[in-house]
Amino acid sequence: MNIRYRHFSIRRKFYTAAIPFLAAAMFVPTVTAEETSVIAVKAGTIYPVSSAPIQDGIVLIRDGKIEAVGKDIVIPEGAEVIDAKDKVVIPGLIDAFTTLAEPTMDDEDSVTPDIRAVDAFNFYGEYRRMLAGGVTTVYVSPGQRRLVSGLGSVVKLAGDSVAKRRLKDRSALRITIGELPKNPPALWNPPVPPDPCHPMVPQEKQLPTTRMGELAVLRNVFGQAQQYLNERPRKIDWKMESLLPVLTRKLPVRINCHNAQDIRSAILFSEVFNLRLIIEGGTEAYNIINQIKWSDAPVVVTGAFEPGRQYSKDDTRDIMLGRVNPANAKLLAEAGIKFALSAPSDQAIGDLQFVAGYAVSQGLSPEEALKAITITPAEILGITERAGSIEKGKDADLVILTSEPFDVQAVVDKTLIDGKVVYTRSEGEPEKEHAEKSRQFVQAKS
Amino acid sequence: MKSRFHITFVLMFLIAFDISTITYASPVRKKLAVEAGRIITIAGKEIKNGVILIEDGTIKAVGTDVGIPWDAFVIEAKDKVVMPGFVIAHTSDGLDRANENMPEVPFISTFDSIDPISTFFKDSLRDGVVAMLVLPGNNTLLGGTGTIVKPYGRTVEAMLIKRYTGLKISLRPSRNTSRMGHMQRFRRYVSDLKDYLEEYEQRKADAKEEKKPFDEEIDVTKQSMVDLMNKKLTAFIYCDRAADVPKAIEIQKTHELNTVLVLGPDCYKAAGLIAKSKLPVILDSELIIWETNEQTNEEEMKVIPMIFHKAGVKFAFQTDTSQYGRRYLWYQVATVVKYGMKREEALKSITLYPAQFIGVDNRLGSIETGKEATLIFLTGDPLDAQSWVDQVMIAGEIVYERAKDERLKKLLEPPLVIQEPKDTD
Amino acid sequence: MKKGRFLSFLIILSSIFCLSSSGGEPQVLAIRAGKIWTLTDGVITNGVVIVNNGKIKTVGENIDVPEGAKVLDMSDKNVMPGLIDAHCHIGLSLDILAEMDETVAAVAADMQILDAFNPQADDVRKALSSGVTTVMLAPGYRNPVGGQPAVVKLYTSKADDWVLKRTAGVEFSLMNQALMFDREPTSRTGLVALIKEELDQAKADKDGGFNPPREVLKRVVDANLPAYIWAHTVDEIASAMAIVDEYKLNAVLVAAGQGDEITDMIAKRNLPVIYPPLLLSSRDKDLKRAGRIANSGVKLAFASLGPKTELYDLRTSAILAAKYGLDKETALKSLTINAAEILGVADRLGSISEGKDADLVILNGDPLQLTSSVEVVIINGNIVYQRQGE
Amino acid sequence: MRIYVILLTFLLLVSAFVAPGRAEVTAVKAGRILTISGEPITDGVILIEDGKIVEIGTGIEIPEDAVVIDAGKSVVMPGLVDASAAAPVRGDLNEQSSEITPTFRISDALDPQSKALKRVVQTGVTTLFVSPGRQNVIGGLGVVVKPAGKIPQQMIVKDEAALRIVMDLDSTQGNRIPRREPAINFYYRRPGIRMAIIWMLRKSFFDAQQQADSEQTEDPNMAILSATLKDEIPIHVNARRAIVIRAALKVADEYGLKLILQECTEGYKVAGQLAEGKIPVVLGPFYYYPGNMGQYREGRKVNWNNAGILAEAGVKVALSSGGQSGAIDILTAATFAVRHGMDRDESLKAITITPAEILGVADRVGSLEKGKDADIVVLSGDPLNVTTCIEKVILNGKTVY
Repeated sequence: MNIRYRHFSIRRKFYTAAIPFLAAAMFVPTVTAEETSVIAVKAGTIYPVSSAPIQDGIVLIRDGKIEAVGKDIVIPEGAEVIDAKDKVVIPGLIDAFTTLAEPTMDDEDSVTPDIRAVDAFNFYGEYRRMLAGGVTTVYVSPGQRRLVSGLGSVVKLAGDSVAKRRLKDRSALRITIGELPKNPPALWNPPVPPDPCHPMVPQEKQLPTTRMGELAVLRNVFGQAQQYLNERPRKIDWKMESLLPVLTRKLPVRINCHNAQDIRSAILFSEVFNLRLIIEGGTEAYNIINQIKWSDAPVVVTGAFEPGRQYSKDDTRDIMLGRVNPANAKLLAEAGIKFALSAPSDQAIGDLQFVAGYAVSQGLSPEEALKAITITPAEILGITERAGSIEKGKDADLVILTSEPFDVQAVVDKTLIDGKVVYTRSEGEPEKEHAEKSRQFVQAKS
Repeated sequence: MKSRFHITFVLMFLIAFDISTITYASPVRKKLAVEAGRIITIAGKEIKNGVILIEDGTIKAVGTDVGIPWDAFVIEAKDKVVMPGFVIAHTSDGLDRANENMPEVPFISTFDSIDPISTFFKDSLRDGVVAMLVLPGNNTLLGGTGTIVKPYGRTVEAMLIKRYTGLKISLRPSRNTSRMGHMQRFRRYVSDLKDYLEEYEQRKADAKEEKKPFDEEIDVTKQSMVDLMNKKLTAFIYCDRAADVPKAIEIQKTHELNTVLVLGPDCYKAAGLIAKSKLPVILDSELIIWETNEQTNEEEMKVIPMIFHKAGVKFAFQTDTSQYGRRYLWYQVATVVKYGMKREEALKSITLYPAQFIGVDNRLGSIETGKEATLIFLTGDPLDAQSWVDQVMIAGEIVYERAKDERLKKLLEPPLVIQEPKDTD
Repeated sequence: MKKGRFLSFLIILSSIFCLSSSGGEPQVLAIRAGKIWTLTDGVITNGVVIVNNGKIKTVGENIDVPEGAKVLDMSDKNVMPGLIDAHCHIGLSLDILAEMDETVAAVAADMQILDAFNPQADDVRKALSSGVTTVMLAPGYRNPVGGQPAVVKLYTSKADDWVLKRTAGVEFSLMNQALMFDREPTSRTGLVALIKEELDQAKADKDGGFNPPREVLKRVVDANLPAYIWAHTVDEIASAMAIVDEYKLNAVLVAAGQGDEITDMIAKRNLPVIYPPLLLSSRDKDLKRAGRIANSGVKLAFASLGPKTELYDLRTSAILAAKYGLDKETALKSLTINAAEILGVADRLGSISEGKDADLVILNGDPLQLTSSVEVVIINGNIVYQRQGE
Repeated sequence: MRIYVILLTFLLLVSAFVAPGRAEVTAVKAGRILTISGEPITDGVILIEDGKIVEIGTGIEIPEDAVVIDAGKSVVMPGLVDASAAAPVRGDLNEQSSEITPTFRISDALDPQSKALKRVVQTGVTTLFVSPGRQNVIGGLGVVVKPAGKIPQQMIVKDEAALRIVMDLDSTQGNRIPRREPAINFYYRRPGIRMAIIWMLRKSFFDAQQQADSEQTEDPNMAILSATLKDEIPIHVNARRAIVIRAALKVADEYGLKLILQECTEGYKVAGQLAEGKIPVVLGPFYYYPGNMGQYREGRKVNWNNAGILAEAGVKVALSSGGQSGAIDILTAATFAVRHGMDRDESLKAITITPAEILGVADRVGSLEKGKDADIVVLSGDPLNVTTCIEKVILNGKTVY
C-alpha cells in the first residue's frame, strides 16, 4: 500500500511539475551565459504607473532588471546611456488577451483543460509591429470555440532566450460560454488496434449545443474534478490534474463571455464552485455593473473598439458578442471594478495605446487608461513581480515615446525588453518635422 | 513475444540469404581489386590513381601503393571516380501509403509495407543510393517504426539491412487538432505508458513474492514506445514549423531520447536553438525558399542548409521523388556548394552523416579499411550535372550497370522511326 | 425596358417624399468658440461665427453679436466645418449588400442610388452623431459599371436643399470583387475588355434605340460626368489610369489603397483619391500609405464605406493617418474642403468662410485628438445633434 | 543579399525617373563573354549607353566618365528568355464566360507587384512571355514583358505577341456545375471532348475567313483572327500528345497559320514532321514520370531527352518553365537537358536566342550584340554547371540583382 503511495506521490510531483521545470532548465545555461551590462535611460518624463510621474528622471538597468528609478541617481562608470531627455518613458504595455497561438485551430475535444497555449505560440514569429506599438508582453489564449479550451500562457514578444520569454506557462484556465462553444465536432476514437473484441465504433456527438448544455457540462466536469480531488486515484488523469489548481484557487479561471446573461451565469457558476473568476470579453459588462462589483472579479475588456471593422449584414455580431457600448470602460472605472483593455484583433495589438486613447475619449481618465494596459493586466495575469510598472527589481521592459501617451503625434521611439533595445524607430515612420509642422498649424494666428 | 520476434527475424534472414544468392547478377568473387582514377574516401583525403582491395565484400586496403595479389579479380576503373554510396536517413517513399490515419500507432512497421518493385528503389539505385531508412509519413503523432533497406533485391527480406530501427514522431497536428492539443496528446500517451509500466512491474513484484511464474509480456502495441524510452530505438521527430522545435527539444530533454530532428523548411528560424541542443538534423529537400521582407517588402532568398551550416549544425539531406532536380542527392550538395559550403563537408552530408544518424556508419558512409565494399563508380565529378552513376557495388557485388539499364535506355533514346501514314485529303 | 419603368416609379416616389419633408426656419445664430478651424485661413482663437438663415455671414475674432441673435456659447470648445464622407452606403435598407449593387447586370450605369436612400434610417443618425454632415451615397463595387452616386446632406430642412447632386457621376469597378464566377466577366482581362467595349460603343454613339446606360456613358466619355473608379491594388490602378488616358475621362480613384506605390503617376494625371477607412487591423505598412499619397501632392478625401464599417471611423481614419505620417493640416482638409472639392460642392461646403452653408461641428477638443469627441452638429444653421449627458 | 535587395529597389526607383535623353555609359568587363549569336569572347568589354549595347568586343577603350562593372574572371551571357512563364496576374487567368475570347489582352491585367516577377529576375530571366489561362479554346493575346517597371505599360516589350490556343483537354475543364450553384449557367457551353475543341477552332477561323473575304470586319474578335490568318500574329498552341500535335499541324496548314507549339511532351514522336514543317517548339515543364503531371494525364509517354531528339531532328527548340511558378529556373532546365543528351550550345540557345526568335523579339533580346538591349547575366562559372551561381543580373543596363 505505502509502496503504491510512494509511487504516485513521486510521479504526481514529476508530472505536474517536472516537465515545465525541465523544459526551463535546459535553457538555463543560455540565461546565465550573458555578461553583466548596465544601461541608464535619461528620460524627460517617467510614468512608473505604480507611483507618481517623475520629471527628468533616470532609469538604471543592470542585467535586464531595473536597479533604480528616480531623479538623482549616479550613473556608474561604463554604463551605456540612452538619452531620452525630450521623451516620455512608460512601462512595456501588456495585452491581456490575444489569440496568437493558432487563432483558427481548435482542438476537436470539447473539454480539454490540460492543453497549453504556449505549445502553439510561435517564438520565431514576426512581431515587429506590436513592438513598434510598445507592446512587450501578451497573454496567449488557447482555442476559441471550445467550452473548456485549456490553459492560457503569458509570453514576451521578444527576448534572447525562449525560457526567459515564457513568463507563465499556466496563467489561467480558459472557459468559453455563449455562442462560440456550441456545436463542437463529433469525436472519432476507434480502438487501436481494432480487433474482433474491440470493433470499430461510429463517431460520437459531443455536448454542448445549447447554453444550458454548456453550463451542465461545466458543472459535470468540475464535479468530477472535486471528486478526483477528494479520493486521489492512483492513475493520473491529465484533465482532472489540471483542474485541481483551479478548484483550490491556485489558478484563476477566465470565463469568456460577452452577453449580460452569459456574464451573469459565469459569476454564478464560479460562486458555486468558489473559483477565482476573471471575466474575459465583457462587452455588455456595463449592463450588470453591480453584480460584477459584488463578485469582485476583474474584467478583461476585449474588442472594445475597432474603426473600420466589417459590420455583419444583420445583427449576428450583437447577438454573439453583445452590444458594443463605447463607454463601457468608463462605467467600469466609475464603479471601481478592476479592468484591463485589450486590442480588438491580433493585427491590432500594436495599437493598444490607440484603443486606450479611445476609451479616454469616452470619458475615462488618462491615468486609468494607462493603468488598464500596464499594471492592471499584470495583476490579472499574476506577473506583477516581473512586469507592469517601472519599479526596482522588475524586468526592464520600457517604451520610449516621443510625447505624452494618447497624443496622436506620439510614436514609439524605442522599445526595450530585458534591457535590450528590440525596436528602434527607423525611416518611413512619422518624422519630426511632421509633428513640427502640425504644431505650427495648431498655433493660433495672432 | 520478443523471442518470437527473434525467431521470425532469423528465419527471414535465412530465406533472404538464399533468395539473394539466387538473384545476384554476377557470382560472388572472393578477392577484388578496384583500380580507380580518383577515389573520394569521405574519411580521408582524395586519392588519385588508387587501388581498393576487397575481400569477402569488405575493404581490406585503400591507397596508391597497395599491392594487388595474384588471385584478385581486377576491376578497371581508371577513367572513373569511385566514392562510397549515398545514404538517405529519412524517406517515406517506396511505401504503398505513408500515413496511418490514427494519431497513435507506434506499433506498425514500414517493413510490412515496403514495395520492392516500386520504381523509387530502381531510381535510387540509378542515382547512387545504397541504403535508406524508410519511415512512416509526417501526418501521424506516433507513426511507427522504420526499416533500413538497400534499394536492391526482389523481396523486402532480400533488401533488408536492419529492421525495427527508428520511430517516427510528428509534431505537425493531424486531422482537426490544434498544435497544443497535439502536444498534449503526446504527454497523455507517455504518462499512460509510464502508468502501464509501473503496474506491470508491480505485478511482476507481486508474482515474485508469491513465488508464481510470471510469463506476462509487454503489450505489443506499447513495445516500441517502451524501447524508445529505453533508448533501444531512435526518435525521428518531425518539426513542421520553427514553433515546434522548442517542443521537440523539450521532449528530448525530458525523456532523454536518442533523437534526430526532421525539419520542415520553416525551421531555419530556430537554427540557433538547434545548434545549442547539438542534435543531428535531416533537412527538407526544399533547400531554397523565398520570403517577403516585412519592412522592405522585397523578396529574399533563404538558402536553408547554409543557415544551419553557419550555425554549426550537422545535417543530412533527403530526396523528393517528384520535384525537378531535388530528386538527386548530388544536386542538393551541388546547390549547397554553389552558395559557399566546402565540398568535403557537403559530401559528408549525403554519405557519412546519414549513415551515422541511422547507425550503419560501421558498415557504410566512407571508404575505409574494414568497412563494407559498397561503392559507386561515377563517369565524372559527383557534383557535375553531366556525370552519371556507371556502376554500383554493394558488398562486393556489382548490382547496377548503366549499360544494362533498359529503363534508362527507353527514357533517353528516340523511339523507332515508324513511317507516318500520309494524310489522304 | 421593364427595369426602366420600375426606375421611373422609384424616382417619382422619392421626389414625393422629398416634398413632404421640411424643417423649421433658422434665424440669426451666433457661436462663440474657443477655437475656430476655418481650414481656409488658419485657426481663430476666441472667435465668433455669425450664421444668417443657414449661411455663414461673418467669422472673426472680435465681432459684435447683433441683437436678437441666438447665442451659442462654446468658448471652451472647438468649431470646425461639417465632415464630408466621400463614399458611403448609409440609409439603404437593412440588407446592405443586396441594396448596394444590381449584380444581375454587369453594366448598370442608369441605376441611381438615391432611389434607395432613406434619410430617416438610424445609421444616418449615427453618421450625424459622428460629425458627418454631407455624404456621397455610392453604389457598390461589384459591377464593372456600377451606377450613379449622389451627394446629399444628412438633414432635410427644406424639400430641395438636401440633395446637392442627384447624379454625381458614374461608378466603375476594376476590383477583383467585380468578378463573379457565374457572370461575365470572370477574369481581370475580361473585366477591362468589357469596360473598354462599353466605352467604345458609347463613343461610337451608335443609336441602338432607347438605351439609358449608353446615354449616361456618353456623358462620361464626353468628360462632363466624373467617373468614380474603384481600384485598390497597383495593377488595378494602372489599368484605371490606362483607361483614363485612352478615353480622356475626368476621373476619381476610389479606395485606391496601394496608390502610394505609383503616387507620382497619379499626381501627374492629377487624379484625386478617395481613401478607404483605415483599420487598426491592417499592417502598419498599409496605414502609412494614406500619408504618403497625400504628402506627394495628390488630393485626398477620406471615406467610411459605411455602414459596412463602423460609422464613427471617418474622423478616426484621419487620426490614424495622422498617427502614421499624414500631416495634421492635410488630414483635416481631406475631411472637409478637399472632399468638397473632389465632389464638386466646394462652393457651398468644406470651410468656415463667408457665404458658405452653416454646416458646423463642435468638439470638446482638438479635432485630430482621438481623446476629443463631438458635442454639437449644425446643418444649415439648425442644431441637428447634441451630445447627451453633458 | 540585403544589399542586393536595397540596390534593386533603388535602381527600380531610378529607372522610373531617368529621362531617355540622358546618356549614361556603363562598361562591363568580363573574363569570358558568351555572345550566343557569335563566338565567345575572352577578356572582352561591353559598353552600354542608356539601356542599349553600343560596343562589344576586345580592346575597346572605356570612356573615363563610364561606370565600370568589373566582372573579373566570371562568365557573362545574355539575359535568359522564358517563352512561357507563369502570368503575374491576380485572380482567375481564365475567362469562364466564353471559350473564344481573342480580344482579351493579358497586358490589361498584369500585376507589376507580383512576387513571382521579383523572384524570376534573381534566377537570371530578363524577358518573359505570359499569356491567358489554359481553360479557353482561344484564350487571348499574350504579351512579352520585362520584369521591370511600376505599371504594365512600362514592362511591355511586345504586345499582341501571340494568340493563345489550347487544344489539350484543359479547355474542357470548366465544364462542370460550380459548387453551391444551380446547374443553370454558362459552364455548360464548354466543349466536352477534343473533337468539339477542334471543331470550335475550325469554326472560328472559318468565320474569320468568310468575314475577311467579305471585307467587313466590324467585330474586333474577327479582326484579330483575320490578323492571325494574315500571319501578322502567330498562334501559340498547347499540345501535349502526338495526336494533338498532328491535329494542330493540320489546322495550321488548312488556314495557313503561323504555328508555335507549346509543351509537346510527346514531341519526340513527331520530330520529323515538326522539322519539315519548320514548326518551332516551346517545351513546357519537365516531367520525370506521368505520375506527377496535371489532372489530364496527357502525354504519358515521357522521354527525358525530348529536347535533345527534337533539336537533333532540326526543330527550333526553346526550353521554358512551362507556366509553373515554382523553383524551376530555366538555367537548370538547360543543364538537365544537356545531362539527358542535348547539345551544349543548342541548350544555351534554347534559353536565350531561340525563344527570342520564336516570340519575334530577337531584334532586342536573346544575344549580346551591338544595338540590342543590355540584358546581361553575370555568372561565376560555366552556366551549365549546378555549382555556378548568378552574381549579377543587368536589365536594360541597370543592375537589378
